[in-house]
Amino acid sequence: MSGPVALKQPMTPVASAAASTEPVLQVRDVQAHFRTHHFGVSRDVRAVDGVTFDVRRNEIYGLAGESSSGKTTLIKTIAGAIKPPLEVVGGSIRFSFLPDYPGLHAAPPEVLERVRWRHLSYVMQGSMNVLNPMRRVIDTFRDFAWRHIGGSRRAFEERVADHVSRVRLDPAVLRAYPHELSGGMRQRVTIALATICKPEFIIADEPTTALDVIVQKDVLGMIRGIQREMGSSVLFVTHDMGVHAHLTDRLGIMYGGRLVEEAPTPEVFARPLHPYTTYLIGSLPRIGDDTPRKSLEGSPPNLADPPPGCRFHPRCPLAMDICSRQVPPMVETLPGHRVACHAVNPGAAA
Amino acid sequence: MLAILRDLLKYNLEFRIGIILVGIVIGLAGLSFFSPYPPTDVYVVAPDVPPSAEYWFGTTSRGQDVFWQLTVAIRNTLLFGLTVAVISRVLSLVIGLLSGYKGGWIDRALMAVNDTFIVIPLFPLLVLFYFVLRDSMSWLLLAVIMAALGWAYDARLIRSVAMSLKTREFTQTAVFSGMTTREILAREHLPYVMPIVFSTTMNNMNWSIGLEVTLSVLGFTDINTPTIGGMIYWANQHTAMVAGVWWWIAFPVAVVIMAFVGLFLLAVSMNEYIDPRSRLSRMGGGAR
Amino acid sequence: MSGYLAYLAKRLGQFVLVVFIGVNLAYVVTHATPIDPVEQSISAATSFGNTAPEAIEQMRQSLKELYGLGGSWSQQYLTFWSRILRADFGPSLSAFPTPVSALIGRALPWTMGLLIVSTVVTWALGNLLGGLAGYYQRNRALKLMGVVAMGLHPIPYYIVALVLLIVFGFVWPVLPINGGSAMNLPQGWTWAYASSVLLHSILPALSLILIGVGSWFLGMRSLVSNIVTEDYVQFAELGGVNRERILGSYVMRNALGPQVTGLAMSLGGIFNGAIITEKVFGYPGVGTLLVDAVYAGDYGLVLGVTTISILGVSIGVLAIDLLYPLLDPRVQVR
Amino acid sequence: MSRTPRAWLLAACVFAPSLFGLSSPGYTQGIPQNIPRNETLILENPEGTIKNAGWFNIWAINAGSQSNGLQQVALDTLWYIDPESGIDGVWDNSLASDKPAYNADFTEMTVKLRKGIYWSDGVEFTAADVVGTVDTQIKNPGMRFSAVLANNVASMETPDDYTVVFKLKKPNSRFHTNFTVRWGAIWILPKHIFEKVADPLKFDFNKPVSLGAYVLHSYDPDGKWYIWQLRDDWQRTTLARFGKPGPKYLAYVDPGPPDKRVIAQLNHELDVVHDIAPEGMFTLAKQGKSTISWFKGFPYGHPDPTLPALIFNTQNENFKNKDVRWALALLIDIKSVVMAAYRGAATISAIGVPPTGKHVQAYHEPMEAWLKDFELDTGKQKFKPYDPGVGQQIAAMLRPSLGDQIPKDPKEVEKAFGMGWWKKNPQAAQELLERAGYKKVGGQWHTPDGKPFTIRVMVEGDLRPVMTRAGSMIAQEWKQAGIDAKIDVAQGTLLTRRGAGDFDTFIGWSVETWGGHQDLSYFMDSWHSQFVAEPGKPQPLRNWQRWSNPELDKIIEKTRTIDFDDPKAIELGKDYVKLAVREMPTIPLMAYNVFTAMDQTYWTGYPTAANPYTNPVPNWGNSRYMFVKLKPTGK
Repeated sequence: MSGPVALKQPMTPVASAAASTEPVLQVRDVQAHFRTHHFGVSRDVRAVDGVTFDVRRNEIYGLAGESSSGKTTLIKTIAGAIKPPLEVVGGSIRFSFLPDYPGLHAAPPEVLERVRWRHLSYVMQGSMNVLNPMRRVIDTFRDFAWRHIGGSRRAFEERVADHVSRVRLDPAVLRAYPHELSGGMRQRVTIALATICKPEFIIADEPTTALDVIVQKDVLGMIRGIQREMGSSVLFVTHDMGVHAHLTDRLGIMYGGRLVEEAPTPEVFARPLHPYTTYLIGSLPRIGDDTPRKSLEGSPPNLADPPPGCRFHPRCPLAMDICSRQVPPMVETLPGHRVACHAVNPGAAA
Repeated sequence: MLAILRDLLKYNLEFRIGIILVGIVIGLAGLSFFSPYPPTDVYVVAPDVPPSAEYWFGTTSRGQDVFWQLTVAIRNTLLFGLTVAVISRVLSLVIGLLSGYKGGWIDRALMAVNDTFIVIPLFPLLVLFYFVLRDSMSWLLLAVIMAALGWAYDARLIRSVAMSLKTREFTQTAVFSGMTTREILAREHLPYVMPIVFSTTMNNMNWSIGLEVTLSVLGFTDINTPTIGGMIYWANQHTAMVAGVWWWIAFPVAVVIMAFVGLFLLAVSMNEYIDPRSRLSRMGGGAR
Repeated sequence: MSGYLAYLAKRLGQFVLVVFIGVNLAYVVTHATPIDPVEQSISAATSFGNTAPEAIEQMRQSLKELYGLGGSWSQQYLTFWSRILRADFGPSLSAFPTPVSALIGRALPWTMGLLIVSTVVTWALGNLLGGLAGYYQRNRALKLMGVVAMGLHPIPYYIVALVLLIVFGFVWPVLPINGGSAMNLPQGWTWAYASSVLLHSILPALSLILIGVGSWFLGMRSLVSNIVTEDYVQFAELGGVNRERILGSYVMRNALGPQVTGLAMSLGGIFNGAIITEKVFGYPGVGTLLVDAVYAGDYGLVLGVTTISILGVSIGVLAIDLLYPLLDPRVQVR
Repeated sequence: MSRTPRAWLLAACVFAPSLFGLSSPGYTQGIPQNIPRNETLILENPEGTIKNAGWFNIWAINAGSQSNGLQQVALDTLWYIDPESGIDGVWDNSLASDKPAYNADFTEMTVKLRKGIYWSDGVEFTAADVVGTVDTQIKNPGMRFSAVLANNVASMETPDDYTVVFKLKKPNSRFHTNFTVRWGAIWILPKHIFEKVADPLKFDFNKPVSLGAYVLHSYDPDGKWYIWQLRDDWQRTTLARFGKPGPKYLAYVDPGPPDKRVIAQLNHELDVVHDIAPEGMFTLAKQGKSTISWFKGFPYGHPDPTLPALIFNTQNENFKNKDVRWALALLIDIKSVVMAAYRGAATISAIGVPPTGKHVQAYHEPMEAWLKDFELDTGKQKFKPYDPGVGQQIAAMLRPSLGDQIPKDPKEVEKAFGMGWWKKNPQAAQELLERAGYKKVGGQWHTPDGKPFTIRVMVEGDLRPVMTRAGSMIAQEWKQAGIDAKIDVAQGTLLTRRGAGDFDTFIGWSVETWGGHQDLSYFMDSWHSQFVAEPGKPQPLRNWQRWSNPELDKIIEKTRTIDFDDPKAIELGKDYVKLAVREMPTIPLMAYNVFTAMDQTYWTGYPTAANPYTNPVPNWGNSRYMFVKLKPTGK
């Protein structure tokens, strides 16, 4: 089973059909819950609760939010890593290269096997552990990519060696075991791995969080470079607003399982509209600014029993009466700048 | 602690079954104190009576009431297992921690002894102990001997944990703050290995009770003291199986299986509780 | 490589030490037996005959001489070691003058055949099923198997063997419950003999497998259910790596290490297991020999069996320790 | 579920039953293959699995098996005494053509040998073989009968090929008994084989050359079975005098523990069971339509001429005093012991002679009147401890549950269950103990020096379940009387501890007799005080109680000077009985009933109480007479 899988039809769905403006990924009102049933006690954790956004061709879309904001779950849902107790309850996730299915979770295994890594790849959080410690690096490349690239084993290995040197790695690392590599090297390996098939879409989940600052900068630069070179789209997730500022083209802010604001990244930083975004940006350290950072009162919402209305209202300095009653809709307040807040969009509530 | 118990009861089927089984068995053992007959006496009731309203589990060919005999037997057997477990836990803790923390020649010497205990065949050893000690081979002494033979595997396990603890920062801090080895082991490392100790206790009890049953059945223990193995021994002496006195074997076997399965389920569920990863997936906890 | 050599030397030294301590311990313990082989032989030889009492003392003397029980402790001890180093355990005292090695040589193939095969089968089966059950957590058949394994695993071996004996020997008598092969079949590589041996080994093997498979199953399942949450497995799944490859090269491969160590350890139980198995199923082998020897105070034979057992187990453990670095690339030789 | 686990499960499901397919219902225990079942008699060898299976040199001490058929059918010796009535009288001249002839002072014994007897390799048996048997053993002190022969034989003469004259070193009126089979004896070895052997101690005698009617056919190198085949020239053996043996093949097997033996006989795969627990016997009697035993009904078992007793270590301070010994006897309720040990299926005896064979007639019946009148004086009262009706009481106790199986005729009851025993009398026991200086404090007895009175009753354990059960009952009776009594399961250490005197009391026997012959010297001679060892030294055979008594010595010395068949021996025997009753060195309990069960599916004609031509217990050398009487059923 380890050989390349012959692809019977030339990547049909993708083709060149789509116009360059058409988004690669369209997420529509997706809802993903953790559902557990334990002897009569059922729990429904609404980790992702109605999120809508697009990722366009050739852009890096950032997703930010504190931990437990649902961003990891959202990525899992998009990536089709749906395992119990996680369930997709509603909405659709449509990829340009997979127009026939409302998300990877709905696609049959054969389709998944064909699509994964060819069109869609990942750079995972905690990259220290993403490589199988029992396999040499080259074997991991073979497991992931050979079926898409095909050709003789030697040709494949040559191509991998070639590709690896593009991320400034000595091809000798291919013969090494993961534990013999440093953290930075491993992260570069995973980036090389994610890009070897030149996929249209790459999901990057906190790829730099565990790295020290210098390596981090290096890696970020590399991601940017490769993305430019290949013209792929990247969905980049991190809680680190600094990284977003440096890297992403557009930025979505999540809170309590929902998207609360979305805009081109410079716009977000320049003109944050949602009070939560304001807080996030305000909490970034700035040289020469020694005013004390305001911290939010209260704790992130319990998603098993979320507050009604706007989920941010218990902690919101601008909270109004309506906030606790009605969910604020996402409204394009400024061109390309959407926000869900009653304070920003009074009267938008339908 | 209570909260943990409550959580386990709430979310863990295995734990609940385990608690029920062990509860029944302990209940039985507790009843032994109300036995209307002296446990070691024979011919106190009519022999070979099948289970009936009067004798729930029937009577043996030796004229003993199987039910009451069983209550005493399971009590002794459980007590035995617990004693072995406790003593051998202490041994394996001390040796494992010391060996793992100290390293060097202490480690090598201790592990050589440890490995010797692993490779040496236990059975002839126990039989010879029995021959030498004879009458003075009470269950307590047997328990001590078994404990002395039963610590080696777990000492190795604890040692490996202790070795990793040694490299942790807090150990260095403790060393720099001038704590003695004993203090470091007792205050800093012990809490980390306690979960292992706890889960191996159950397995060790299973092991020791199993060995005790085996030895008794072969007649190498004090058969004056009623135990589960002793009951089966006497049943074999009376060829109960072919004589059709099935209840003499069936009930002790059933109870001992209940005890074992119960203990094992408790061990497994606590183990899972201790291991956060499997607990998380079980309880379906928060978004990650 | 020189690191490995140093490791090898250290490990070999430890092996020698363990064997030395073990054999000495066995020597001391067996010589502490209160059973006097001479007395045992005399009793057995005369208990039914009409032997005049005065003759007994003479018998006692000549037997002592014959069995080589004269001489000081230190002399006997040195003789013992010089023999061991020549792989000679001397004569059996309860089957004098037959050499201990001849008795063991006859019994060992049965024990090894039954126990090694069933231990390895148990290990392979338990790990395979346990691995599958840990990976395909929602499979009903495998879940059921887990429940069965959980129920069976903690039951003492004797009880399982007894139940099997009752079920297949008495209640539904379809399998032989006594001996290693049918009577009066010439031993040899004939179908009749081989099938008879196989048939007679089913119940003993089944009992060993039933009791053993559970712990491997459960161990492997819990290992695997932890490993499937590891990043590299999730990553491979997201990467669309094929399921069999993930199960084999990612999940099982990573769980193998501890289980292989466990296998080495469980070899230690082989000789203990043999005694009960042979007792219950009347199966020939070293266990019966050992119990007989203990009864007869035949310390030559007890020591022979014990030493073989210690050596066998230590070699097994050593081999696995030495091979371990090849198994797990992360293990750095100490 | 993906295809992989499903495939594995499927494979497992297919594979597992196919293993069962290998088995064919019908032989759960297994019978010998390749020989016709209806020409084969399958017997239990109680030695179990023989670890040194290929050793047939029975003259080396304890090196191989004895009762694997070797002593029963392959070897022969001068005379046999039957424990029962015998096929042609109790005494059988086997290799000898006549009884032994002693000179007047018992220093010379002349033996006439039978002519026309051949070894299985065609060599004739002659006086040279007898001389060779003695010579070889004397020359090799490590051999089994070396010591006894060296102590007795000065020289031998062979006036012709069929006469041997033994010149003895000292007078011995019982020298011939060494060559007289009661279970075993000194077997004649083939001189023509052994003279070529450099070291007879290291010679395995494989394959054995037979003097008996059967030769070795095949054996299991792992020691589970031996098969013997009838010699083509069986007519040239001593057994031929009684006709042609029925079975062409004899298989001596290790059938496993009692449960398996019962099952094997129910499946007709084991014709003769050596011994099982009483409950197993009852099961066989109930379920095995074709099973018979010594007694047609209860108590089934064959009483061996062996007397299980509670044996005191009379060198132990507590048991030096006969009052204590008597007190302990009076604390035993023999009925409970019989029920616990044998479920009632025992033949009790109050006196130190087994209640079997010729002995009942010679000792038990004549002694009855004396026993009834026997008085015991506790210092406070005089009473008659003997209760003559105990045997009948046991029968009456069993009658409600066993009905017709219990004989009605009091004579028959006496034969099956024995006559009387001591009546339990705690009051008298208390008086005796108090007279001996023991005190009861808070319900517990204390010894004269103020320590708790503890008694350990040593038993052998699962090797002799019946004895273990008797021991635990006795311990319980004593415990209930306020003595700290417990059983002590010695397992394999029993023989050593018995010899070393390392016990308080034990259940075993120091009395064994011929059974078919009234002479008691078989065991009594070894009770002479000259053989009693110092405390801590090993005690030679039989007087395990280490009891010495000048009166007994006189009886023994007188017995030594009279002929084996002299009727005066019976009178001396009665003197011994009276002495033993007064002194109570052991508490005699009952005959050793062996539950030998015989299956009539393939063979009939087994010896039983109704036709007691020999002992059916298959490990006895004497059991060879059974084979000539067995007839195939034609199945």
